[in-house]
Amino acid sequence: MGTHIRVQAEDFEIADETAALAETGAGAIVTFTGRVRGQDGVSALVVEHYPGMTEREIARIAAEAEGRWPLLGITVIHRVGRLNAGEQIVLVAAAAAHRKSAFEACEFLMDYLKSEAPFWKQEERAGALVWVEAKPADDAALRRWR
Amino acid sequence: MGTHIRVQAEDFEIADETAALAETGAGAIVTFTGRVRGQDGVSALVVEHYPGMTEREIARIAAEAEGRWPLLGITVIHRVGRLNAGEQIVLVAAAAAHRKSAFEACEFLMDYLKSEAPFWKQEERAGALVWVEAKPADDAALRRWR
Amino acid sequence: MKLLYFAWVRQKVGRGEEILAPPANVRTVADLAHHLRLRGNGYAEAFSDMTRLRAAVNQRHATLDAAIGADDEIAFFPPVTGG
Amino acid sequence: MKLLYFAWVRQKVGRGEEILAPPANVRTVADLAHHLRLRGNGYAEAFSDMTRLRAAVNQRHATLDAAIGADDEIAFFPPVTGG
Repeated sequence: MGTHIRVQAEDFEIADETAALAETGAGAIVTFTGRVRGQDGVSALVVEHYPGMTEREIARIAAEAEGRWPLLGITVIHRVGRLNAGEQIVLVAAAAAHRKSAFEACEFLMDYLKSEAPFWKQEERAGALVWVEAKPADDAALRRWR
Repeated sequence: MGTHIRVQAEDFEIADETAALAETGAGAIVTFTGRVRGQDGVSALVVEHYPGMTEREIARIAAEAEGRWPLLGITVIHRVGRLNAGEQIVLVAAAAAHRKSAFEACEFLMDYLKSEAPFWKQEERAGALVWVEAKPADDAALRRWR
Repeated sequence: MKLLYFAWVRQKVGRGEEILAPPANVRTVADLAHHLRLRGNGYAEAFSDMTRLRAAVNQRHATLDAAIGADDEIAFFPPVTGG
Repeated sequence: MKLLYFAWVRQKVGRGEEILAPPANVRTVADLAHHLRLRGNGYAEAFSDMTRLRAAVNQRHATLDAAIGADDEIAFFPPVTGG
């Protein structure tokens, strides 16, 4: 199984990523794309991460998904730096022979990414940056997989 | 909320569809793409449908999803006709403010599409066409939503 | 009454659609299937085992006891396999 | 020992990383946090409430009682908020 992990400032193209996963012969590809919501007066996000640990954590999470579901491929791309409202932040994609594995693995990967990968976000509102607080709902989401 | 339903012979571009959904201001977009698996000697699928009823059923399923989750957009595209191994068959995409709604709605839509939308597939193996049998697993998948 | 057949039902009966004026005692989907079965040949084969068939009345899924009338569009097909 | 700080921890202590040779009685992540808190100012503020902090030892999530040594890379940060 191929796992592709990228942490980058640049944007990504969902079509390129799903085309690459399709080459595995997968019958089912599920993707999650996160974008900066322009609501509540947020004009941008600034994302920082822990280089090295981030890639290790995502690789660990991907290996765990691979152990749980019969996957053909995983792609995780997370952007860092300043991202304006409407821009893409994160892509998680899982490819499998059948849809149930692809759906479950993609949601599992997102839940773990949210709670374990070392990224931190600030929201920009009227020019001021405020750290985003971790949500109890994200820890709750994680518990279903335990 | 916008619902886009298309039944067509032509291929589709996942990037175009997710870009359209992103214009709703969604923070989370989940997509499912189904492709013709080239395994078990299947060289192609031939898909037929019940024109009119297909669109009505998908609209009904989408309306039900809209009632269950706070969605910002739904896109369902299902191809018909002869589709070679590796080609895309179906795209289901759900956009929402947060990921849980988008994941659940997308999986719900796929489960209902599989069991209620009037499409029928033949598999081509060594030039011979054989009707695909409905899977008990698909009915089981549907029961979780009831 | 407009009848539509899909997938192997269409293949067995040898046509995709037809117009039918059934006798007055055909009041439900099950009555209609029975009436068609009596035509013999491909119809007998297509309608021999109703557990393998599904029906729609006016483009909505319907059960065998659904009532039908002269202006309805009735479709017979196997369980769906899209997606 | 290499120390790394992220997000508001970095802002409060005023730097992203530093090299430290802590006293011999610093044997765990909790000992290190206590040692840093005693520096006062931004450190005192950053490490005042350990329930708000998370730590990693050599790029793996670690609990407060995790053992640490001179060659380790220790990071302090708030709960993560990516995705």
